[in-house]
Amino acid sequence: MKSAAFTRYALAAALLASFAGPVAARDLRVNINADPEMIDPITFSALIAGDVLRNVYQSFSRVDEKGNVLPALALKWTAHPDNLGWRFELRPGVKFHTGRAFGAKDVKASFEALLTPGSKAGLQLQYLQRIVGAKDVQDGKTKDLAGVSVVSDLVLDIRFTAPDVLFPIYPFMIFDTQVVADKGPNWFMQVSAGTGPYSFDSWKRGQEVHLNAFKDYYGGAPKVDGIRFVIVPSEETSVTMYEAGELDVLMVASTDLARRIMRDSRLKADAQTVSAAQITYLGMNQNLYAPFKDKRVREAFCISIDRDAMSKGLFGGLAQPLYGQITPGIPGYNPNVRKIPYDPARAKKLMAEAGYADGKGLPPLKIANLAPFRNEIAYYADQWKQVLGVTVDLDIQERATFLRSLNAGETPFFSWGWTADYPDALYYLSQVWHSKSPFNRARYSSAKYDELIDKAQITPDNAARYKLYHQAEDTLLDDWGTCGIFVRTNVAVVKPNVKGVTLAPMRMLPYDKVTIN
Amino acid sequence: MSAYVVRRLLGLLPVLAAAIVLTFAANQFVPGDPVTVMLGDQGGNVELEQKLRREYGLDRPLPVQFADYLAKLARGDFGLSFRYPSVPVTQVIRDALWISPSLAAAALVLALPIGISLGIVAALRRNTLADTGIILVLVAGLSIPNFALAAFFVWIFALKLGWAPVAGWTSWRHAVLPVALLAIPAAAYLARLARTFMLEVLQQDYVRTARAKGLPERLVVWRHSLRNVLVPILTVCGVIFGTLITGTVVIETIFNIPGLGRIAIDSIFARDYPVTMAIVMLFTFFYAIINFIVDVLYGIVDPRIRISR
Amino acid sequence: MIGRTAAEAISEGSRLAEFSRLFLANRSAMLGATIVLIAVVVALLSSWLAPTDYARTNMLFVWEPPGDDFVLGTDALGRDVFSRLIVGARVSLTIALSVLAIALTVGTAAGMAAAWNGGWIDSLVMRTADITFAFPELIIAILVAAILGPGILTVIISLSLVSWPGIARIVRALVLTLRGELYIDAAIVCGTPPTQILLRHCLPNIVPALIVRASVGVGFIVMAEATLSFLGLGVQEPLPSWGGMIRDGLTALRTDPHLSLAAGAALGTTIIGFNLLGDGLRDLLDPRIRER
Amino acid sequence: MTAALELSRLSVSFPGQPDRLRVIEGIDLAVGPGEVVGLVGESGSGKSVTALAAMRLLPSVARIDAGAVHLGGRDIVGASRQELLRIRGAEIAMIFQEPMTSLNPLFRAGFQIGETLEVHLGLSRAEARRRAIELMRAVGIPAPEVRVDDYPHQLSGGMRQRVMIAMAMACRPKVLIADEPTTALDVTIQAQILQLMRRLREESGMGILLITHDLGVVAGMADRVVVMYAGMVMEEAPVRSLYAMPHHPYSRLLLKAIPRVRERADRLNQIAGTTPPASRFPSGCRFHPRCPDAIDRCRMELPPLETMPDGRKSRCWRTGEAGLPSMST
Amino acid sequence: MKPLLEARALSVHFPVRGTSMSGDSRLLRAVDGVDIEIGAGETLGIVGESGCGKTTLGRAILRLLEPTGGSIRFDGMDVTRATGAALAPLRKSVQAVFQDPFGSLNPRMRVSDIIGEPLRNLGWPRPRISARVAEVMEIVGLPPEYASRHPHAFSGGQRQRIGIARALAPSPRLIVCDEAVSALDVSIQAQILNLLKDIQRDFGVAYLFVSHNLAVVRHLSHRVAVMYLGRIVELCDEGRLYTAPLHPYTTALLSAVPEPDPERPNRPVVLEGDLPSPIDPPPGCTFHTRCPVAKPDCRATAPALREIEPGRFVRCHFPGSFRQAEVTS
Repeated sequence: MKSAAFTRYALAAALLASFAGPVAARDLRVNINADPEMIDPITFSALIAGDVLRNVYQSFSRVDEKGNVLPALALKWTAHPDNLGWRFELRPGVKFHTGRAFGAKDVKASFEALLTPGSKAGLQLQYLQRIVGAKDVQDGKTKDLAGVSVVSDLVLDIRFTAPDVLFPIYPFMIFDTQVVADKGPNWFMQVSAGTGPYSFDSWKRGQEVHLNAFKDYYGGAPKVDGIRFVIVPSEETSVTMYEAGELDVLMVASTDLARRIMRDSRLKADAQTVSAAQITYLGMNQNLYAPFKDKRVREAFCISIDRDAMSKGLFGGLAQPLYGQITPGIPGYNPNVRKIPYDPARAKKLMAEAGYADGKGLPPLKIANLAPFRNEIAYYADQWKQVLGVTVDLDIQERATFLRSLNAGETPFFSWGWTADYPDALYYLSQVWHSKSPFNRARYSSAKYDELIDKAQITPDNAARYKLYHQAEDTLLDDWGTCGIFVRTNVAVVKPNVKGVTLAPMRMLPYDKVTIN
Repeated sequence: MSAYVVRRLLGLLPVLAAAIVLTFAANQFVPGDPVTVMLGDQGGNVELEQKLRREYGLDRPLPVQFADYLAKLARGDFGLSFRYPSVPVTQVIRDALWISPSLAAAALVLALPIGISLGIVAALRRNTLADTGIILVLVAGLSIPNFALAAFFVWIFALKLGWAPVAGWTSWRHAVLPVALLAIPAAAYLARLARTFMLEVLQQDYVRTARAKGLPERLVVWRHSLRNVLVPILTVCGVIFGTLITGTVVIETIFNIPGLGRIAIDSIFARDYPVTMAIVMLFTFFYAIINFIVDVLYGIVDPRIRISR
Repeated sequence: MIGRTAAEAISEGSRLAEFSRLFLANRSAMLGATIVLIAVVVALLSSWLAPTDYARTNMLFVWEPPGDDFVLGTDALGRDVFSRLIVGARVSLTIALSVLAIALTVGTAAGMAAAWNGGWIDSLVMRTADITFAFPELIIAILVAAILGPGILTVIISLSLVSWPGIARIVRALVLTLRGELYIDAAIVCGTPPTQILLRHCLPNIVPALIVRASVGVGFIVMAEATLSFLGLGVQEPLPSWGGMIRDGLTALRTDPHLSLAAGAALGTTIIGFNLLGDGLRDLLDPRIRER
Repeated sequence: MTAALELSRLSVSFPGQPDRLRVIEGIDLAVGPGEVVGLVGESGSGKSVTALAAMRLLPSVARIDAGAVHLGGRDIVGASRQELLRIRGAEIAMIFQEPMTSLNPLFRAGFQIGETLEVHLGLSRAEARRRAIELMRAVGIPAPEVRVDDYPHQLSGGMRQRVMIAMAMACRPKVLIADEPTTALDVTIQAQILQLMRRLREESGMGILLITHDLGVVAGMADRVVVMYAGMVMEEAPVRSLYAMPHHPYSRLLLKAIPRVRERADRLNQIAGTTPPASRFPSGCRFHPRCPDAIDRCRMELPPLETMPDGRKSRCWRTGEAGLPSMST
Repeated sequence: MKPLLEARALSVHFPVRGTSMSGDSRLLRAVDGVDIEIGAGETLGIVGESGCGKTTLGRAILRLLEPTGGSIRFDGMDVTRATGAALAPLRKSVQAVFQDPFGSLNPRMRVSDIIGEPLRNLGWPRPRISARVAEVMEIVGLPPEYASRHPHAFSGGQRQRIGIARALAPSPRLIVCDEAVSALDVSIQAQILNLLKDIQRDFGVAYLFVSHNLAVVRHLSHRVAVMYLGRIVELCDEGRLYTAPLHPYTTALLSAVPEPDPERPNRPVVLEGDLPSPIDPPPGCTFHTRCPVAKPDCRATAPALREIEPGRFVRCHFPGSFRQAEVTS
């Protein structure tokens, strides 16, 4: 009788426990605002996939919260004397999630896999372009990437056709190529082949991506069981989930939500903020809208926006004015960049000089952007109305349409941002404003600017290179080819019992040191 | 009976055929090239773009694309998703398939008894304060946008009272608030219908007959009147189910439920048109099926249709 | 018998007077009519009623709480919420009435043509309606809105597209019923041409049903517009829409609840108003439940 | 001998503008056991309201303002709900004009008959069904074992009315109120139903209140006739004497206005004017605006329903006068 | 002399789409090979029970229905399939008065517009229409001030007068009256019947008078056709038909009409059973299932409509074998 009762009690307790969930070691629950498109380390491109994959795959180096470059898979790297190559000394004792030991040949194999003909790899492919023989592999002429030589198990030599001084900080994702051979093209859904602190476990579309802690991680096994990236497209829902204890970390995507969090004393106490590695600028295509050919018009539009008021007002302090095209904290930033004043009087004067007093004579103008940023452009438009007397309609576009037209250089006027993929100012300057860059969406073209950037690309010395950056930046700004407007502040909210979560300018650092009390 | 069922089933075909043609056509007019979406920020990569176009068959003439689409459809193959590169549509929606219809069905099952009893009570108390009160509540239930009500419910029931989880889809408890929210307007609508029908039925001669027979009010209302209210209500169940299925779009988004409704929105916004097409077709299919079931049930409930002379 | 007596009693006075009396006696219908009237007046006079420009941003007064300067506070851009709410009424009602006008015109024409001619026209109209019905309305509206891109015109087009088949069905059913009326037979017999019969005999007799349907339909359209705006497919910034305001305010629901509550209340009340009015009119105009 | 059903001074009103409308006023009427009383009148005369009032089945907006309804000697105007439930269907039953709409379309004919027995006699469902079959046989439904499971729409109009009658007869009521029982039927079917009712009356000895506008039906069925006009009883008389010599001008004119199938008159005698609605009942005698015999007194004073020496009753100031215009053809 | 209207072998068949789940479609022969003619100024009565096709016949002649077979000639002109302009003479000269006085007038039109509608269709100028409307209103006994009112303000009899005025407005030569007085009270019915007679006398208009009421038909008609299951079973002048019917159905029908005369003894019911469905008519003589004198022949072969005496047509193998005397005694 007694034992029966006890059994029943035990059963009930067990049931209760299973509903209550484990208390001690458990998963870290983080929100992501959409499904990652792909959890393939080769093809990934979007930020969300990056958030997940950074915990699974690693590169030679990594970045800390201050933007400092730290060794990761490589312990040390030295440039070849002719500046046309690098030698990497890799970290010993690193294991793949598959159990194999990591070595120099794996790096080479990963590069070769990225270069396979028909590869869908994106930026990573771009980063490999200067390696000797990359073109041949891409064209299918050979499978051997000539420019990469395995010196020993842990030493690697890479040769370039042109100097690439930033190569060691590129965020590659080195993986165990063995599994690609074994498991076929969809291998990444079945196994985890990285070296990071967490291994890929499962992806339930629309629900979550789950990572397991990697016990053999060279930096020490993580203190949590794993990470549960809960897919929550609705921001309101994500906050409520955080408040209800269904999330440990709340990644904040929109300005509105960030502001709301900073106004809520309980949430604010848990919040981490850091200035983002993301520029926001005005794109003024001089070919598509004739008045933009007039520098005075470009300047007038730029100085009509009150960057301080906007940072304080619209962003509630969760942004700072951006004057140049490099965000603070990114190597190469120029703290002395000339400030853009808010000068309505001058703006009016400039417009009048250009023949558009009070906006008269200007052809109709629309400023394009995506729906989440409608508040920003609504503010600009109202400023231009108030200051310049110019009516600028808002053109909120659907994402695909917007991107297509942006990439094709068909959008005359827009506001857009650019997020750094690696910590160097060159990322902004070369990708967004170099006339040859596919991402030069305003189709700005300046021979002088291009020349300075080209030169910077092959200048190994940081100080000298930064100087070139500043000259190029000044050239761009003096020409009013664009104007920076603001730098967002990244916000994340972390439960007080969770330690070791670090928000950095380039989003969340890997969760390898996380503990939950 | 079976001939009737077959005839009704055949009647579904043109609707489904139209669904196929319309979804295909609609997606041709959608701005924003899916390949551009897939490329994202890599817009400049011409080679990759061409490769994707080839892989997805977007480089072929439209009629060929359509023929190919039909051929694949016949094999239950909806093609590849655009948003999740190289992933078959069937895989994207497989797990989500039954979530929306289940939510809608649960909401309907919940709404039917509540709505009908409310409506009948209001009808029996016509023009009293109780009736006016019920009507006001019903109209409010129909008038408050679901997304606003959802925010309120989450705040009260999930945050303040902790009765249900905020969002997600791992246990039955996650269905509580969504189903309740879906059921509210449905119940309100049903109640209004039930009230109208009941008022009508109460004026019927056969109700007078039942009273003249000396039947107690209980039997007059719940036997003679209710059945006659249920028959017309049954016919609108199909329409209500359709609205509920549509309602899942918003509810699933708010409650983070990985059902077809949310995938539909996600895929419309992501220009994932193979997935959109598949979902619209599935919704149409569900709707058609439920209407078919309603028709058959109608035949069973109403003897005037059931018995062949 | 009794119904007849009542009908005769009703025929005593003028119909309009009787209708007004019954309407005034119907508490909920009066409440609905009052709400609708207020909404319409606010919409018509929005330019005068709004204290400030709905689009005027002010970075010095962002997310101000309700107070003396701003009755309902300000939004993320420092715009006056009260002004936006008032202009939102205009936007919502303009959209709703445009959609109604289009749906009623198209639906009535199609329904009448289908009912009177039968045959292939009937099949065409009704199968089209069937198909639109088979698709979930909102999904279609969302799809169309996504295709056309956000904006007032988009909302009007997409909602009209899903609204007309319902009207067409009702009109068809009503005209089919009317075809059985003896006065239609009488009109045919005395040589009245079909278009005249439809316009002079049928249309006036289906107008009450259409009014009922329309007043309930407005509620649906206002709600659908809000949902589209909620999903970001509705009215374009800086034009305010209640749905958009609710969405924008939801993020701050607990810190600044007035943002979405004001718009939510305006939206909910308006829809309630139209629904109550529709219900009341249905009670009075729909002969099926008119007696007793 | 007490009447099976007796209405005395019964008045019923409905809501109206600005005051309530007195639809029937001071109705006196008695049905003896085994007697058929015909209640005739044109539309709006209040005969159906009278019938419903006798059953206490008036819609909720209607009100019995005065008078009594005696059923088996007991006044049911003040009866409780429970009492009424016991009485209706058991002691007093009713059949209606439209046999199609009066039967619930969703229940089988036999069930609807048996239901009364279940409720009043506490019979089991099976027993009730057996009795229903018997009853259906008794009202002349062929193959009742099969028809018992038919739904109303499967039955013809005549069969439906037979089912209604079977239902009414189920508990052997003392009084049957038949409200236009054959109006919706074809003449040949009407003849069958009337014959059935005659037979049942003889077999069961129940009193029947036969409400109709058809003077022909009354002539062949009723023992006594009550003529109503504008909510009031105008005349009451045994059937033969009424048809032979109507006292009230209204009865007289009515009888002369009917086209006959057996002879062709060149012109029918018509009654001028129209039947007034309840809201416009005239002062004085309610028939005076249409009455060729009306004198000033008729316009001012309402004549009482006077009992003649021969036991007949008439509501007319000029009853008994000879040579009135209404008497000429 | 040519008849005004002549229908030959007129048939109206409806496909009956499965009311049931079986979904097979059959033919409802509502009117099946009917021959009638109406002379100028003459009234042809059509009587029969519900479902006999009398209303369908009237509607086919009005071309509200498309005849499936046979022909209709009006004034010598074939209008069986005429449409549009070819139908115009028919529309001008053939008008209709319908049963329901509450349904045949558009509630949203003024009386003047209702009566003027046929004239407007003829393209009359407005003043002429007003004059004619006033004229016909006077003829039917409506005060001119009623012209601006809506139908709801009128009683049933007045509405029917409006309907008659509308039919009369274009000075038609034939008016089809479909149960034109069936919904009216006896006192009003007499007024309308007299009015119809007066109109015929004064304007020489012919009537096709469709009714289930044998007495009313007799009162108004010169010749009468009796219909049963879509066919004419007997057709002759009113006098012979009503006094000495030859078809057993006519005899039975007449005997079933309740006479408002208690002195006449109750007649036993002659017709047992229900009307067969016109979808599935019995073989042979369609009446044999209910005929009291049916012989085996009747089951086997369908009798033709024969002219037994001049102007007297009967569809029976044994005409006159069932006499009224057998029923009444």
